[in-house]
Amino acid sequence: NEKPTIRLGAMAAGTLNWELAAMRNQGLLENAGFNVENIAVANQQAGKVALQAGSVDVIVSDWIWTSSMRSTGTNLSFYPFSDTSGVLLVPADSPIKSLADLKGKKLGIAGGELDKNWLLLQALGQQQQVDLNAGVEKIYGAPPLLSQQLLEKRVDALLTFWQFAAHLEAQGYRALLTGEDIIRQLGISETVPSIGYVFKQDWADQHKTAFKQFLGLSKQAHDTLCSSDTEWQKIVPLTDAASPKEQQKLRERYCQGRVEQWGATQQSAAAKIYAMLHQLSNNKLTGQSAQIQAGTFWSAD
Amino acid sequence: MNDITISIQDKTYRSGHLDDRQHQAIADLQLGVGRNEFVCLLGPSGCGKTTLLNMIAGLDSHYQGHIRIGSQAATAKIGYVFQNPRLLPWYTVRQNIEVVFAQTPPAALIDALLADMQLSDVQQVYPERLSLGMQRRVAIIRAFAINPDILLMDEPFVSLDAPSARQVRNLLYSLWQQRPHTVLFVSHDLREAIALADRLIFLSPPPMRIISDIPVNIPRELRNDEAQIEAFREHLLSQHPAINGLL
Amino acid sequence: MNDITISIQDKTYRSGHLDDRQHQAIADLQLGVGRNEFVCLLGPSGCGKTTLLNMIAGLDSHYQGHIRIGSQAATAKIGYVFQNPRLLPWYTVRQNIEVVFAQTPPAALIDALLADMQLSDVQQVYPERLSLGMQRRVAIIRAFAINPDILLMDEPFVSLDAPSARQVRNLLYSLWQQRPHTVLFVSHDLREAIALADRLIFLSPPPMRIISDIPVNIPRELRNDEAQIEAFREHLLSQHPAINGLL
Amino acid sequence: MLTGIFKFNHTTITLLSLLVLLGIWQLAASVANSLTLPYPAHVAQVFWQATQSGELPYHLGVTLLRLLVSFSIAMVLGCAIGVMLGKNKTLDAFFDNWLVIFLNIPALVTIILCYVWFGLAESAAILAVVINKLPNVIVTIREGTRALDKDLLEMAESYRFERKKTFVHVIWPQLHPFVMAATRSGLALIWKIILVVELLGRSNGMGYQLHLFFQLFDVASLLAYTFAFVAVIQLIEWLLLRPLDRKALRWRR
Amino acid sequence: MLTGIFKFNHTTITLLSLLVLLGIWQLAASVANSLTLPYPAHVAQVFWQATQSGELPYHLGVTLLRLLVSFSIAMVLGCAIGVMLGKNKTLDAFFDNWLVIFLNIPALVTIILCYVWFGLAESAAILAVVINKLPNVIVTIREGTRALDKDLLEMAESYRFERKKTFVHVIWPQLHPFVMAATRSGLALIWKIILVVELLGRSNGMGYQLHLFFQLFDVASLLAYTFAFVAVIQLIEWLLLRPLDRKALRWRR
Ligand SMILES: Nc1ncnc2c1ncn2[C@@H]1O[C@H](COP(=O)(O)OP(=O)(O)OP(=O)(O)O)[C@@H](O)[C@H]1O
Ligand SMILES: Nc1ncnc2c1ncn2[C@@H]1O[C@H](COP(=O)(O)OP(=O)(O)OP(=O)(O)O)[C@@H](O)[C@H]1O
Ligand SMILES: [Mg+2]
Ligand SMILES: [Mg+2]
Repeated sequence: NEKPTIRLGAMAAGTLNWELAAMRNQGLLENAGFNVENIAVANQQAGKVALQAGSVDVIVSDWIWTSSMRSTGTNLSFYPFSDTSGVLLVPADSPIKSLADLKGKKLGIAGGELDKNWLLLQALGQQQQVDLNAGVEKIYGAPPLLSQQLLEKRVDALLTFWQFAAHLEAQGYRALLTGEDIIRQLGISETVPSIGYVFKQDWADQHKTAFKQFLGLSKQAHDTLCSSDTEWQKIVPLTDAASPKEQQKLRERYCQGRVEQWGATQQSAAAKIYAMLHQLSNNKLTGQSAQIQAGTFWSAD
Repeated sequence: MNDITISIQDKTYRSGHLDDRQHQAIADLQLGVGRNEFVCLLGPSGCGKTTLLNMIAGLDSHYQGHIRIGSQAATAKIGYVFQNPRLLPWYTVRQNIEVVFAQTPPAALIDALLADMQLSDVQQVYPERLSLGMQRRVAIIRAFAINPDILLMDEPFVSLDAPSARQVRNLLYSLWQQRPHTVLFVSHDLREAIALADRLIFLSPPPMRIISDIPVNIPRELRNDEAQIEAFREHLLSQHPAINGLL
Repeated sequence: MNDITISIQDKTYRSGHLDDRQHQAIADLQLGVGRNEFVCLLGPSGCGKTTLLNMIAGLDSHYQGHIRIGSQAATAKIGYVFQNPRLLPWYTVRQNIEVVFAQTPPAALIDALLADMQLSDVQQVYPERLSLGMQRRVAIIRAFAINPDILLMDEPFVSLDAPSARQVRNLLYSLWQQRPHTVLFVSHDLREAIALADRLIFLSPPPMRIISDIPVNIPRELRNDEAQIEAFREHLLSQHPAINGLL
Repeated sequence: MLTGIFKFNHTTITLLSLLVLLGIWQLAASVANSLTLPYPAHVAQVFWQATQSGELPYHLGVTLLRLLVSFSIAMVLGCAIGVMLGKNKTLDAFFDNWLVIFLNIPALVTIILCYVWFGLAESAAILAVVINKLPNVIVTIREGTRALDKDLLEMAESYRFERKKTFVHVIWPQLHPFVMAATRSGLALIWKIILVVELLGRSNGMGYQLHLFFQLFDVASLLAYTFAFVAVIQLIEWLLLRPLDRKALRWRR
Repeated sequence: MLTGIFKFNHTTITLLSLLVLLGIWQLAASVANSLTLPYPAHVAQVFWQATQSGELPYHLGVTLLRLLVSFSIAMVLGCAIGVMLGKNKTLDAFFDNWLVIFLNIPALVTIILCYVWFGLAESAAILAVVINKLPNVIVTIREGTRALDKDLLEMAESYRFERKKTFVHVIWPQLHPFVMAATRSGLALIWKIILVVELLGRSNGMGYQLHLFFQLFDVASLLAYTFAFVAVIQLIEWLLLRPLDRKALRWRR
């Protein structure tokens, strides 16, 4: 019988694209029980459109969106892909050392007002009696523009996605806090994945064997990229890194983001975060539902 | 047998959009024009002559009453020389004439007409580069060339110098004799009207009515004689006091 | 003392963009018009009369030669009655007249002129809703109203019925007598020209030259007498064989 | 009488057309039966909530203000330059290439450059919109200027109208259809650009907001906000453009 | 002679204007001295590399093909509908609101809906572009139709021109300036929309590519690709639109 085809909506510079290349390089796909079709998408939104339009089967996105789509009746499901999360950056010589120092400063926020890390950062601020929402001058914008603004000193600090952060860190910018730090300081000790594969649940259930095999191979590719320098070198051109330092930084963050554990504890931590975000975003990010939707996390069993 | 039967109870212009000015241009006009008759309309400026021609040409149907055109009805070919030339500025003189033909334009006829009107030299020129009198002549050729069943002419000979006007009048007349057709003709020039028409229709200021309907009984062969025309004119003025104020 | 001194060596139209047709409209024309003289230009259609008026009005400066206007030069007020009315369609009759004034328009004068031309009723009407003859009258009022130093008129009385034309001629004449100014006047109607002008200038077909320059020596008070006009006309035709072909 | 019927008809027809559109939408929604095409009622409800919360009015207001400012600047400048280029062949030959270039630089590029050079500020946003809209206005008005009636211009010249007078009384009324075309399609274009401008570097406005909804794939809110904007434009059309049209075209027979 | 000078001047002026623009750019780049405004030479070099690698020609070709198809469809449909609405007051009253609505639905919304309903297919992309461009063409052509010369239409009617003949010989030449305006600003608009369309649902084309450069903040490549497109449009302008203009306006004095 025919091998099923998994259509992936991967961004050209995204880590999924790295892993696919690594899988090909290592010949993992040749004997697999499925075919992979890679459909390039330009950005996150394009991926979401493609999934909705039924033109791809799997994209990379987050579980909050998955849950909110489920709550409106679209049966999407999520499986973790990476723990790597956003970073709050300041220039190396910046006087900003803590959240309190952000007061009155210009803060660039790449994800916009509903950015998960920004919401959690505000919660952390509340814990420390700092009203970030009112106390800092927020500047929302497209990530590349905001990087530029930081370089030109038009903003004092920047909360941005990890790949953009890696470029800046390689140029000497200092990470004040990462997404994981924020969660930990908020009292949640488990590491919760930030992004993952998102797909229609029906599709995953129908193609369970193939998809599970794909997930395994993906993890394997991830591991070899971190363990084997030769394998890493092969995919370097895909990273668009300008300098070896930057490559280094990207690889470091990428490997730190390996999903180590994914079980009931992590899922209940996610539920806690969800509840927090629900309240923080005033329902906007999560939709009406106060609880994470059952079935949001796809179980491979 | 009438070729054109006109019976209009009321033609009132209503001004557009905002203002509500009304203007009754024609009230109760009855007029029959025989087949191949050559009729001249005379009346004060603004009395409604153009309005009437437009209605006959089928350009304006917002009136009460009816206009019947012969037996051929809608198929009658109408040649209309408008009061202004109305040439298509993006076509040359020749194209402007050729464009009104549904079938292949008759090259020989057009050549002849252009030569008669002294426009052969400018047939490849665009209208905006012609003098107004030349444009008018093109418009006249356009109307003649289609061999119309009904020829409507709204002051066609103004802007023409005396010799040209004479020549065009002769041309019109000879075309009409070669191939008779019904002609309705607006003029302010009584001499011209007498020289050409079978009938003179004098019209009143608006609302337009017919004041007098006078047959011209000078034999066709004497129409070139200025004295005859003058005599008829004198006779007219003395016999019809009603039209005296119009002349 | 001349008010307008015209000395043109060459006026050639070059057709635009693509085709290279050239047309020499005027070749070597010398003409002086005295202050407050009333001059009539007569010539065949297409000979270049409009071209000449445009050049005098300063609308066309692509020619070789020069045109000098009196002592006032550029400040001379020019009233121009174009061959077509050229009213602004988005303004009413009255607005069309008022718009040409740099200062406050003289309401009383405009009222009087409108009344004289029988247009008082339609002063709030837009030009497209007027007959062509009415539009022409508006254009004439516009030129009269500014009390021009030089009045250029390109066949102003066509499309007017005989009584209206007579009335406008009388009006023009009385305005000219009240406040003398230079008038250049194009006409195809020799009788009209004789009745009005101090001088008749007969022009040749293009390239335009002056064929004859004939003073009209009928006293002003006899100009209303048709017989006098006819007599002059007969005399003209017999005395000047050169212009015979033009009439 | 005729006009009477016409006026009556006009309102009826307008209502009818809106009803038909709504009907089509309702039908399509029930056929699609997917969240990507929500029912009209659902959108109306979202609209109502967003209005009550004050959120929609706020963002709409911000965007409209930007629209107003940049539209005015673009129209005034565009008309002036367009008329100039239409009348002066040499200037036109000189600036024609610039025009083609600026017309076709992607909004993205101008927006980025404006933001990069002038910071993520309000003035940069407005400048970006103006740069994007201006060439369009110029091109349209230039086309209109080229089509001006020579006869009327000569009339103005012979009666010694000064420049300003000629413009007001002779040129402007003839440009009216072109200005209207530039206005109608211009409002739409600016709106399209403003969305990108706000998306890339503003922290409020419809573009910013629509982007959020897009991230969440919240089509109902997308449509609710869209229709709020469309309603405003429709109002502008009814209260401003339509009467202006009527007034300006009163003279046509 | 005059035309001779003019022709000579025209080419010189064109070259001069491009040189001046280049000069300004060079100056600005040396003043800014930042990667956000690269030197012309640098952009040229990037352009050359991208051309040699075949990448630029490929994406440009793909985009141009989409542009050609959607532009043709939008223009033909738009002219037809525009003339219809301009001539028929009842139809106009009915569709006017639709027009305002479709004119102002953000490109984003139509694009999403097209993709979601018809899949990420080429046809959906083109449909999305057409939907965005069509109302613009309609509005412009409708304005042109309203301004048609009644005298000439009456002439055509009295000489019994059929519909098609009237359209070809009387209406179309009068619409020319409006069609030109719609074409010039339309190419630019479609280009703007196509960028979004490709960004959201295509894996190739200039829009996809420009977004990648934006992510990397590679302004030189952004500009290189932009100028490749502008050059194509400039070619269209010189080889197609300009001669068309000249031919169509030959008759003007
Ligand atoms: N479209 C219109 N709207 C309103 N009134 C009009 C319209 N067209 C003509 N009129 C009026 O109808 C009357 C008759 O006009 P028409 O053009 O038929 O006159 P005419 O006899 O041809 O005059 P002329 O000899 O000056 O050409 C005029 O008083 C004019 O004001
Ligand atoms: N813009 C132009 N381009 C080229 N040729 C022109 C232009 N305007 C006029 N002509 C030519 O110049 C000649 C004179 O034209 P003009 O309009 O001056 O004649 P006119 O004496 O006023 O004639 P009419 O009595 O018919 O009005 C004509 O042969 C015409 O073809
Ligand atoms: Mg008339
Ligand atoms: Mg003339």
